[in-house]
Amino acid sequence: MASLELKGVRKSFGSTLILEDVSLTLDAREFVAFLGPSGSGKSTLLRIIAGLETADAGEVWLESFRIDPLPPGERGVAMVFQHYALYPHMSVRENMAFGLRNARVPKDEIERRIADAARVLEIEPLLDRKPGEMSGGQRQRVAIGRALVKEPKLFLLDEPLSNLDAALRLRTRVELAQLKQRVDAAVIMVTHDQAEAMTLADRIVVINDRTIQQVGPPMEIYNRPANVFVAQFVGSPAMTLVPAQLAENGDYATLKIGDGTVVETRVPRDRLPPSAHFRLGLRPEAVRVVGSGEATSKAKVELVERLGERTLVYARLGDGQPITAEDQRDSRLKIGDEIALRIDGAAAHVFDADGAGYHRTGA
Amino acid sequence: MAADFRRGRLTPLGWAALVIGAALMLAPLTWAVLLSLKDNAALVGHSEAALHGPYTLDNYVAIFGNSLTTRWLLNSTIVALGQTAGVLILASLAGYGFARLDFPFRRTLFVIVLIGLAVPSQAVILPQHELFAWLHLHNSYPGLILPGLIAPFGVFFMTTYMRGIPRELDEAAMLDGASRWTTFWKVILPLTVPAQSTLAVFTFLGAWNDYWWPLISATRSDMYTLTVGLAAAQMNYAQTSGLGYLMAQAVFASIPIFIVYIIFQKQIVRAMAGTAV
Amino acid sequence: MTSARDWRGLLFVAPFLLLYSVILIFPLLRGVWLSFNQVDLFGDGHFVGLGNYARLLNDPIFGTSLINTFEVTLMIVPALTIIALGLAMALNRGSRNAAIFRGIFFSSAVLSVTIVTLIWRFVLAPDAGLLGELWKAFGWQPLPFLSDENLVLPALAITTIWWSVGFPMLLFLAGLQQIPGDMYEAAALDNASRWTTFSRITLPSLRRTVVLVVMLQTAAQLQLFGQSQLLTAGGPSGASRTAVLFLFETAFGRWELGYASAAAELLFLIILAVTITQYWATGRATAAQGGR
Amino acid sequence: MTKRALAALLALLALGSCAKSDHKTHLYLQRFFGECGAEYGGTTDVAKAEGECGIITTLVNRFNADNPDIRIDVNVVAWPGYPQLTAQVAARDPPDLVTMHEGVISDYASKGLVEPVDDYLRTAGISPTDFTDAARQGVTMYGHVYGLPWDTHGGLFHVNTALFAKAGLMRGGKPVLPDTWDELFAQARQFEQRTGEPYLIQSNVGDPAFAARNLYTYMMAKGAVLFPDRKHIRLNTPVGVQVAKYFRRINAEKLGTQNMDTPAAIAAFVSGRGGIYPTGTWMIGSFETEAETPGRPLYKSYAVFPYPRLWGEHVEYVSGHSWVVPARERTPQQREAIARFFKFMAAHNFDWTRTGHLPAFKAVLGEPRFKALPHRADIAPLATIGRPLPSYVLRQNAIEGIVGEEAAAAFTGQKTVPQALESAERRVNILLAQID
Repeated sequence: MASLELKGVRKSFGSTLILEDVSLTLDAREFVAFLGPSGSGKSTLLRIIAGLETADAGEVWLESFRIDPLPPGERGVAMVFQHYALYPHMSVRENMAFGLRNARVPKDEIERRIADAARVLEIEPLLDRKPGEMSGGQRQRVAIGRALVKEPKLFLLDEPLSNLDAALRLRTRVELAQLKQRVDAAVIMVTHDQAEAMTLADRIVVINDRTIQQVGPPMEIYNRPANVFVAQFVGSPAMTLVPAQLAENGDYATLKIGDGTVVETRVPRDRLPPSAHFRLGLRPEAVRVVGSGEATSKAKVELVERLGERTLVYARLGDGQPITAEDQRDSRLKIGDEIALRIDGAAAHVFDADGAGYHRTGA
Repeated sequence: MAADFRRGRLTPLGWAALVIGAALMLAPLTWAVLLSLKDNAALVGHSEAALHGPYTLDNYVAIFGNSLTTRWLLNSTIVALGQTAGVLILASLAGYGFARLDFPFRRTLFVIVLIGLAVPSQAVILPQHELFAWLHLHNSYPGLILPGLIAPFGVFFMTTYMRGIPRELDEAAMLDGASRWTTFWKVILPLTVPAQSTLAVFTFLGAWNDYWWPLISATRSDMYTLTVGLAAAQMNYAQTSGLGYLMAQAVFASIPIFIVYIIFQKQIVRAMAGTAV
Repeated sequence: MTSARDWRGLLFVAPFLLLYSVILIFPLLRGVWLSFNQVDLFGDGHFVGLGNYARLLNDPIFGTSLINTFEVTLMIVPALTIIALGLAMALNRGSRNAAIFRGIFFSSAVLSVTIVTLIWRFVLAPDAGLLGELWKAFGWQPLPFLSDENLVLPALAITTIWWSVGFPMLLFLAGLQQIPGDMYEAAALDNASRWTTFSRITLPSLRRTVVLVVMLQTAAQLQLFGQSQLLTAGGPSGASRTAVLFLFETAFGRWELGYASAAAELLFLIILAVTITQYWATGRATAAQGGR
Repeated sequence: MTKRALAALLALLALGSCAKSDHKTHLYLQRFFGECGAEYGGTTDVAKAEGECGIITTLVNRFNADNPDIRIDVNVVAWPGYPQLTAQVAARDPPDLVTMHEGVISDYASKGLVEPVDDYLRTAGISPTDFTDAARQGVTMYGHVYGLPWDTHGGLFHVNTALFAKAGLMRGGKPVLPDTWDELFAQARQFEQRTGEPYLIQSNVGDPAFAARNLYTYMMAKGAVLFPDRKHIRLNTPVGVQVAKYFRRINAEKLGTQNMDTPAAIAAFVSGRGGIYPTGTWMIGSFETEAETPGRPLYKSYAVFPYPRLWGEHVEYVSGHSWVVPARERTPQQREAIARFFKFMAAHNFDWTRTGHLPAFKAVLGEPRFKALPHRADIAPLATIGRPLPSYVLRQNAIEGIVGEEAAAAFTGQKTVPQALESAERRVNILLAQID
């Protein structure tokens, strides 16, 4: 059974269009991340689902009920706000009980649910404290707890990790992953951090420029970006895009880039539109620093980024085209070095003039 | 109140000036207390007699013996409390409406309220008097309280304050299934306590010290507030029981508000800090 | 729908707006209408257009009362602002003594105008007053504060300053508390003198508070009434009759409701104009400084 | 917390609004004469009370005690109480009985704001022919009687005879008062030189009645018509200018006290710091008490006379207090109670004359106990030389305020004499022109 279904949702503020004809279906118990830069409309979409904004057109269905005419409290959704939005004058216990009391849940039931949630989230000692007396991480967990006790059909998380420091963020990421296992509900998380989305989500919905760019499991988004935007937004560092000419006929597209390097891709040639001008998409792992024997191209090092498990090399090809390559972890390169690169055509992506992406078959 | 010593120490000259200033502040009050402790006859033509004994509490005894002063005190208290409660309620409701809800003509209505900030009382007091006569509200507590409830400043103040409360809280409450009223009552209102206390202090002191409206509305001595009652007493001074008694009345009438002031001094100062935002 | 754009929002503002229209807007409009009529408190009047206003402009008593009002406002507001600022700066510290002094300087503000005038009558009166007794103790002739046309307005001003120094002082204290301490630390590191610190840091930071205090006090003092009515009854010979006292006498002593209403409207316009001018002038000055 | 406070507040409100739940007929009496509940609030012994405030307070107490079915609630207002009464009438909530100066009655009567009291008088068995002539004239207008007259009062010279003796101004145990303006100045200078104290004690501050009384009285003496018609006053005449100049001279030559308001002037006289205090009949009782108290500066040193004739005819501006009944709906019980109050007050007119005021009833003038009161023989002429202001001129109280303010300015030198009189005339005429 489908969990959430969006049908042709459209929203504008005044004359500014925010969302254009968004449709989406979530599976039961699915964890979906809305990923996009700020201003992309992803938060607005979340708020439409929550009922905090009204769509100008379109429908929102949750488990076979149309919920867009309902007020937020009756939709069966719970939300964890970016700044947690805990009621400062209420204790943790009262914060969690507030929504249940409004829903007229019996007292002992409220007690039970709070106790359960507190145990799961390990916030039992905090129950009688006020939000002002807690750390950011504790507040975060209380906010999750407040959503949890409502036993909603859908969890909405608005940038849940953005207010935490790096260490806490990793830990909370783990907790969110565990939460997903425990709850019998779908989860939507809004984030602008692609790593978060990749780690946690079953599927990622990449949103930009008023509309959904691509929907798919993390690796599919990574491996088969639907367009230039997705290709560059997902993955770190961003994919290098190099202008290229379609070189020769064959089953697979072979492209020639500015410094004369010819790259044989595994993208079926017949899928490409009839044009000679494309862009070649190369992730760093597709460009390796090699000995001169294996090299396909030459480049000059501009910056070396040592990440420990691998080394990223930012360089320029002969014609001045910037490119990002990967070297072994113990790379000894330094700025100004002349290096040999090997471009792995099998891992290359092709984008047409409109930005649409084409990928190797299979994999 | 943490970083207080940021401007260095006060020079001895500064302290001296402060002490003199404080003496100037206190001298009239002390003088009034001394006069109130003297026998009326001893003061006739010789008020300097107040500077030395013998002192007596007779004037205070007389106030309790037979006088409307206590009644006026009660009236002032009722009016001041009533106005304070009313302003808090009305201003909070309206502030929430203007800060958070969207309804037809909201901006226009808010501007109309802001215009009220500039209307001085005397521009409306004569027609108000006429109106209250028509409503048969003079010489009544509602008649004394109602005009004070028109506090555009209160509405403006609460609106500004509530706008400063994160909207996420309202949204969280909406998702928690709270009605507009529950959101207002259980979530937003408790967060405005600092603003409420500021507004309460202003309103209470304003109501307590209001003079013109009670002067023309409360025309029966059992409905006088302290301000009006004491005004009648001092303008009758030539024919009244005497200087000492008059001062005893004034001192007696000031004691409750001084007590309130001493108890709430910290809150008042803090409340003022809240206003200067 | 879930969006709040509906009539229910009106329910929250309705109680206030209802009272507001009945008790303020209606009387305001009614007052404007009355001011165009020659009408006494008990009779039906007749429309005279701008007649009342023309009469007011030619009424030397009203003119004098306006001049008195401006004079006393000019005596009070600058002095009050400077004294309050000085007190606030001296008392902006955490010591117990400072707290006691703050309490003393605010204490008079809780008194009602009748008590203030009652007390001050017996401070100022040459025959039974504290000042009179002091003067006599030094062998001087007591100054007739309440009966000399040149002393009576200063007497009202002194009484008013004594009465109302508390509120502005607290406002300034609140403003001072909001100046970040590091600004003073930076100034101290730069070896700034006390005066430089005051004129370059304290005063600019308090700009908004100063404007607020001056505007509030000006509007309040232009409406000065109780002190003048109770302490001097506007005398001697109208030398301390303020505009509001004129209005009161006209309405309730002479029954001239229409004429009094015209005076009220004129005063309303004057206060509005003064307030707006102050706001506009300070706003421009701030903009010129590139401030907030 | 909040709820409990609210509940308490509501309870208080309820308490306040249903305070009167006995079965008495309530009358609401509003008066000036001051508040002295502390001293006299509990007593009904009229004979022992002193001063206006004491006597009126005990009289009302006595009435309440004598009439258990009636309860008079008293509202004391600041003198003269007319702004307040106006506010009450405008609020359609006036009292049942009000003290009013006779000159003011016509303001309210002309608008039907006070009732004719003919019926009450008839019920009380009082005939207008019982009133003295001055009193009857003061309360009769438009063919009706509009109030129960209560006294006739006017200005008197209260004299400190001890100082007069020191100044050599006593002849045959009586103080010598001047016959002409020149004598006035000569005696004043002599007084000042010999005693070191001022001749006149004056309340020129906050007391417009003082200056107005002086101006009116000595203009009337020269036959000046103050009000030629109901729309005009005439002050800026040679006579008016001359009177004002004389008073200006008193101040310029420092023959009188300066900068005193009424309380200060009273205190000065009581303390023996001046020869003559020209003020009203109402102070006789209080000063007599001082004169009878050993050890006081005024002990056995007090005498009182009408304003002396200084030129022209010996006349004096007088007024009177009366009780009026503002128009409003009343129950028959209340009407009856008002009649009983009138009867009571008429019967006790003598007690009121102990304040120094002259009685409003002819019969009292002839009573031995009245004649036995101190100084009454000396002030009796006031009854014949007294001249009220014409009742066809409205707003006499506001007019007195304006005239007094301007006259005081002329007397003290704040304005030149013609300036002040011209200004007073213009202001009064504008005021009168506004009345329909």
